Amino acid sequence: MEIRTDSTSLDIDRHEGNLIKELRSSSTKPVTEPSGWLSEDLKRNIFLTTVDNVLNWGRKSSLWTETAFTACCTFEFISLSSSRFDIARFGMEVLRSSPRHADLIITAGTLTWKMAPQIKRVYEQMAEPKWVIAMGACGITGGIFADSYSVVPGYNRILPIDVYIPGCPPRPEALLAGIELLRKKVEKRSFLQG
Amino acid sequence: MAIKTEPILLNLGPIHPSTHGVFRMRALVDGEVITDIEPVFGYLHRGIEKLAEQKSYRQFIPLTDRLDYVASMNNNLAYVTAVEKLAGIEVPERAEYIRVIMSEIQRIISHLLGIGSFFNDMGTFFTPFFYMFIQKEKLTDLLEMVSGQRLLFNYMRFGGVSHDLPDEFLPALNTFLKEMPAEIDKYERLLKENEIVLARSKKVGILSPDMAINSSASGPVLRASGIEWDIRKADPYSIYDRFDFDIPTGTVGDCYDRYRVRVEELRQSIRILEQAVAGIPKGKVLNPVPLRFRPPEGEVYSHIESNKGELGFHVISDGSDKPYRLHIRAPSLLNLTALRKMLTGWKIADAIIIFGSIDICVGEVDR
Amino acid sequence: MTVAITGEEVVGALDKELKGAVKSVESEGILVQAEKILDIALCVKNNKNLKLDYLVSITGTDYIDYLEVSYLFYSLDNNKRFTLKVRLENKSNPAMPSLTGIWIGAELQEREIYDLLGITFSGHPNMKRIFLWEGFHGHPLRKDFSNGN
Amino acid sequence: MPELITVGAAISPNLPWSDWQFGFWIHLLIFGIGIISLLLGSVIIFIWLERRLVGRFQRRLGPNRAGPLGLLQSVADVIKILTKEDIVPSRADKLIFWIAPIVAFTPVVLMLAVVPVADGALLADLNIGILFVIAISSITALGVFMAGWASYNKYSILSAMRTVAQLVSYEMPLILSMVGVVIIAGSLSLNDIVKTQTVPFIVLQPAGFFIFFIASLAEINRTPFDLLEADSELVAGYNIEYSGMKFATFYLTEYCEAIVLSTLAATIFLGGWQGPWLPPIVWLLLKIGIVFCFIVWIRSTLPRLRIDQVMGFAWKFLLPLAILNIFVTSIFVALWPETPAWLMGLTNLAILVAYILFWSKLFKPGGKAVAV
Amino acid sequence: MPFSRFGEGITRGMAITLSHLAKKPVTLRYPEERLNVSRRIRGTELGWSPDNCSGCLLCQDSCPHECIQIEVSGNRSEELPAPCTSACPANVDAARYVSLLEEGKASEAVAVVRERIPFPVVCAYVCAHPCESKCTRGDLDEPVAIRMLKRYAVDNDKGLWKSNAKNATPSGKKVAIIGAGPAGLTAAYYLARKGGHSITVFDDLSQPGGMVRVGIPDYRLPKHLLDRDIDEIKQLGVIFKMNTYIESPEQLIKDGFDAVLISIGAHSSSRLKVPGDDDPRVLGGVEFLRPVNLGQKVEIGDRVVVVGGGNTAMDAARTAVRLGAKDVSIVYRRSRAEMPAAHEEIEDAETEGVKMRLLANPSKIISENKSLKVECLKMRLGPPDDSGRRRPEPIEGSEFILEVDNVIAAIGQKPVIPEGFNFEQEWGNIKVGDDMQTSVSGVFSAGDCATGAATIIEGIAGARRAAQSIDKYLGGTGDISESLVSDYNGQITGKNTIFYSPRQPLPMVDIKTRTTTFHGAELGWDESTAKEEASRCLKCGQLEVTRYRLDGGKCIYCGLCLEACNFNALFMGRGYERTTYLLQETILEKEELTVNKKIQPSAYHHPEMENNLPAQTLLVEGKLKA
Repeated sequence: MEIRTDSTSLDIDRHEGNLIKELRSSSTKPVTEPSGWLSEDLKRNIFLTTVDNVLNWGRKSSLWTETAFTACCTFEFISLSSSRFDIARFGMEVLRSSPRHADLIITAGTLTWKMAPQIKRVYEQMAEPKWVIAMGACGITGGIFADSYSVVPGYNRILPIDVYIPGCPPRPEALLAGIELLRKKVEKRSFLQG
Repeated sequence: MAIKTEPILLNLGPIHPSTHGVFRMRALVDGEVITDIEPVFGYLHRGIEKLAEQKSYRQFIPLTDRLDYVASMNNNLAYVTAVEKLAGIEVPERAEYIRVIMSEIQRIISHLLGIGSFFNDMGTFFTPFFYMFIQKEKLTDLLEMVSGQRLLFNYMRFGGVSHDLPDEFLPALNTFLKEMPAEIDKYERLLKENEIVLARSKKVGILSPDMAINSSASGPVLRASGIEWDIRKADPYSIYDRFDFDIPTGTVGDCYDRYRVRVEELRQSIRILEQAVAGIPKGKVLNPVPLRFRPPEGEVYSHIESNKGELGFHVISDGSDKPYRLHIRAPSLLNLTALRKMLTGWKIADAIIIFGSIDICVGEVDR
Repeated sequence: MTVAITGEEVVGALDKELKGAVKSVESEGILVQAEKILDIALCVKNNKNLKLDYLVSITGTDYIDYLEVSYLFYSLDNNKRFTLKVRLENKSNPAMPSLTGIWIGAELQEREIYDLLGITFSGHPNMKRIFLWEGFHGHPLRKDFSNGN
Repeated sequence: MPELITVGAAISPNLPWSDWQFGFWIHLLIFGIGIISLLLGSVIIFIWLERRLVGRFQRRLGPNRAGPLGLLQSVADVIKILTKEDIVPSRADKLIFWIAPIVAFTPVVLMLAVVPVADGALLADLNIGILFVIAISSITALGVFMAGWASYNKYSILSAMRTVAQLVSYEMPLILSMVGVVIIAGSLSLNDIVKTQTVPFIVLQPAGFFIFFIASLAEINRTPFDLLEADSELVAGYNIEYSGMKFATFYLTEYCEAIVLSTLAATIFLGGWQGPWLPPIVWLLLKIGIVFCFIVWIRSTLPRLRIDQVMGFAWKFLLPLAILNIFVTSIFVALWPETPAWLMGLTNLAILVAYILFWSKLFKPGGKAVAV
Repeated sequence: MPFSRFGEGITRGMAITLSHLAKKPVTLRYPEERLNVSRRIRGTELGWSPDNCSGCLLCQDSCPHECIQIEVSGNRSEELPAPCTSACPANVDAARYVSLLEEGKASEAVAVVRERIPFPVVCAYVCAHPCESKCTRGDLDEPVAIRMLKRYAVDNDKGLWKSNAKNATPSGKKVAIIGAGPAGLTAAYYLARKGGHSITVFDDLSQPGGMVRVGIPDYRLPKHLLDRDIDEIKQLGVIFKMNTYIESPEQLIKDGFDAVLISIGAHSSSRLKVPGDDDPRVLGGVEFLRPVNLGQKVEIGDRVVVVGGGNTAMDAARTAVRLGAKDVSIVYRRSRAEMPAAHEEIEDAETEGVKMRLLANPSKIISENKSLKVECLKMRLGPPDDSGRRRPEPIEGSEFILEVDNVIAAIGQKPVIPEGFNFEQEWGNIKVGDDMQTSVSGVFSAGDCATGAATIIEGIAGARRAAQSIDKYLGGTGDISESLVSDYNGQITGKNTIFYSPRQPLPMVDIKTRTTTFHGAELGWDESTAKEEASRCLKCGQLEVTRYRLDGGKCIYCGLCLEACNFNALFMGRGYERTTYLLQETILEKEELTVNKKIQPSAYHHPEMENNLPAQTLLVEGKLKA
């Protein structure tokens, strides 16, 4: 529906309400994690060409995060990019707010059903090699709000998650450990996977 | 002859670098000027008040941390004093002092973040924010030493606090209190007289005194409009009547005054902390209460001066171990009542600054 | 100390025909009929020695056989507190006049009560859901709300 | 073929290949490749320098994990951005969407054609050097506007509007401040300007340098005028919809503009390649680095101005100052050509300070709320 | 105008940012320089120790959003002593008999109680129940009413214990016991049954029972029930010599007794020590209760004041009410929280019309012919003294006068030791070594006269120890334990969830009969309420935890479960870098929780760890102190 300026705010709300209802009814099972590469390593350890290594090194050391922060974990991410736990050392302090430039979503906060379509849209707009870190209990299973009527029980209902970081909120070093884990995953990504 | 312009419906949407979380403003924009703006809430509505009705009184304490996640100690204090007032539990002397210390430390942290993000919206590329953040990290160390967590503490219990202060807490707090005034003077030199800051925030987004009262604003937003109303003085809870401090108020009620009031409140909190650290007695810190204790049937409204304003808990108990109804008076939500009147007519750049100066926390707005 | 004004003082201050609207008097507040709330609120706000000009918070509660809305006021000048309660018997579509005319602060709180409890406030400038999305069935804070998660 | 040679001779007489048969082509080749590689190399270095410097200003370390001291950080950024998926919005105006980055990037590189790296060593020793620079620099505004308009996104259209307003209104003070320099140097060619700078013009023309530097800040959208992609307001300005290769070019344009304008400032006001012991090219790079660090220093301290305040500042404050500056320098050059340098500089400085104090009393930054 | 001092503010700001270039960055070089987190950090490493865990499910109940799922089942391989059992001075296995009562097996329950104490009926009615203060259920809502359950068991006992009770072979030794109180009779019971010695009990009162007979009024413990316990002891062939006053134990040794046990209790109440307390109308607590309990007629005025806050004061006040006193009030110098009497005794006294004048203390008694004027001072609670109770300080000038007819001083009892007992004494009690032997060999002592005025159960426990050492002294094995009920094979059914349910109400007789007659005030329970109350028991230490699932992804590490567990079974580690690729790895089953013993411990809610963990890295001193 084309949202024109003269359409009253009520039917914009109603239109968004339908989007939310569709998403809620369609996302009942968790999306499986893209963890195929874990087993692949054991089966036939794919040979990473030097081109792969250079590309992966480039992607690994300049992960730009999308400012899609929702709630309390935001402040642990901010203290991560502040002077004490400086994440700029890993080249990650560039916070791009447009999904086109970012290639990592950190789910900092509780996801409600009203917010779910926005997050899903941002994820789909992001340019391809993209990753998702589920940060905090709300990101993994909905945490303390899991059985509330308006909270998505875990981001994996709408996004494929690469790394889980338990904690509420996880300490900045736990986030750094999560990012280290993600960088290991990016290193093992072969060009064939696209 | 006015040029015919066509308004754009612009979404300062839930995902936006300077909406302090997931807050959305649908602005009808005519060029740069905002003709009409409609705030949209609910992107972080977790239904905390409904969850409260399924949890016992003690199990609800960790949920209060997540209301205004920058003022976790003050949320605990508000909820715990409400239930203590309802059930008539008295708190040992040392626990009262510890509560005041924690509440004031939390106020300093929240104001530092509030001022820092106000200047972030104005465009200083995170520099003053990170200077204030270094100070905040020192305070976070202290709070982590006491409660074991950095942001959401779950520290206070009915009848006192869950753990006593470790012995190296007070010396560390004293060194912090000695060096903090110099830091605040540094921020003042960096920002107070800065011409661009004056140009951007003087006489911008003015909230007149009677409009502030009528739209039930509270906290720094109300005091910036010149009304001297602070719960710690008007209705002293815990042991605030033993400390002497004064209430900074602004004159015009614009963004600059709100910023000035927050900086002055930093200094007042330091004054309170000094007096509290000097006067803290020895003794036990908790009168233990059973896990599923039953307050008597009845209703209580108890409020404290949280960082964003008057945070009130209206607890209705039917004598069982779960609250029958628990309403949270969120200062951030009520400070936004006058948002539409404050923003219409200004440009988008000003809208961001005015919204930043109100300093809301979305966790408390949407509950 | 914020001292509570007792119900009797306020009833005394109300003029005659409003006295009929007062259903019961409690220590800290009075229970009034839903229809008369506008003029009682106006009288309470403009009365010289009451001067309750600051609306603090509105709480809606579902007491199974009726819905109760309680308004809490402060008078900033003489540091007084007062509660005004209203009970709505019919739970199918409860309605009562909105106070946004007198206090703008009531706007968002009444929208919240409409959203979570289902009480419509007539005369409200923007009566729609504040937290939940438009097509959400039911009102969560009702005691009979089934958690459709 | 002979006219080729004569044309070649006109390039720069004292270069070894100026009299070869294909000297002209070799000259073009060497300098073309030289400029491109120098520019891209310095962009990589300066991106890294800026992130380290901003980090140091905020008492934290900048990038230091990608390569020794983080030097390969910008290389990693480039590799990552180039191999990103390149998304073109469905409703975008495909052609303009595709051309916009090119139109935005090429003028920036062209401007370096007239910048002398050593005595006489420049791609094209045009005697109308400054005119060429000014003409080319206004094309980037067009490129940015095309990007903003083509990506069919409300935010980018808004930021495109702001671009046109800001860049155009800051062209005027930029040009007029250079006019002062041209009056003293007597020639438009950058090489001659550098040669006449026995005393760097910043000393002779402090007001000119002040206006030039502030106007160039606005040209390259750096704080306090970075309204174009004010990340706290318009999310990411005109390059919201761009990703992958196209976004890399815009990211490159932003930094190339900064470097080019600091080279201009260096050549025109700080005496280009002149310097006592070090070879001329090193002096030039050093001066560029100093000006760039000054820009980064400003970026990490000052907040942003509102769009109408930016406009008011350009038209009501910089423009009259520039005109006054031209008027005073022309009096000096016309009536007392042999006045000592320090006297001329001192009067210029006095005018600048007096002007600032007098004018800031009357200056009103921007309008109040518009009655709606 | 904002631009009036153009440039001055901006330049000062630029100078500050420049000054920061010189300062050393505060960045932590992760992972080399790891932060030393606070000792109390609630890290994301969780540990659970199966041997400490008692299966009481408090952690599962206190978790705000059910991250812990526990499944418990049947008998535990080796029993963990339940807190209520270890809290009882005589170690009565309360946990076992409550779970027996859940299935309504009253006589087996009494057998379990009889294994440890010979006075099940006395303890069922008047024990000070220290076990209930340690009951884990008390942490949840209200403790299990263990004493009332014991009373239900005793009321419906079929005497099963007698069938498998075995008497020892007579040893031919003779033991004399001075004082037929609970302590003396317990020692007599065990020495007779397990030691096989012939016992002679001397007492100067007319009937056996000691303080239980003369100190405790009928409405609390009807006398015929006391005789039921004492008859069991008489059947063992114990010779009772009443109304005989023993001058010196040495004389008994000479008369041929091989050992003597002194258990004469503490029968004289201490005096008020205020001017005018020698008036005949001022009575000691025990002196007032003894004639009433022995059935003699006691005259008492209408207005009575009882000084003191212990159980004796409550008994004196409620007895005064039953004797017809109109206005009875209790004066106690501390506040209600510090009163040593059991809180249900205080509530019963109040419901029977006794007025409480707390924070007051008599300072002078003026005796006039028709009434007594007691002058009292108001008190204020000062800082706590070494015993933890807050010392009361009188407030000058706050005197008030009470017009009364009688004053009863129930402020403590002291033993009356005759001159003939010439051995060491300590603060007025008989000094005994840890084998309960006095300074004279062969003469032992137990009960109130050795420990000072204490509860009945402590007297019985002391007597058990004395019986063991006497049996050893006389050459026996000293083992007096017995198992009267077949090894319990019933399957204890564990519940996987606990629900909030308050204590069953204690049925009381109507108020009129309580204030006029001496009939029993408390009524017993019927079978269904007893079962209901017994089902509230969490069976700590009797259950085997078969599954302990903790969802690490859902847990918010708030620490409430650690605070709820008082068996030290749950702990959080200081490690916080727990990140995984797969969701299942965040869920911790029983194995993962116990196997990684290498978790660095955190001191959260483990105060004993506070000092032996590294101090926290503090940025406060401006540098990252290692």
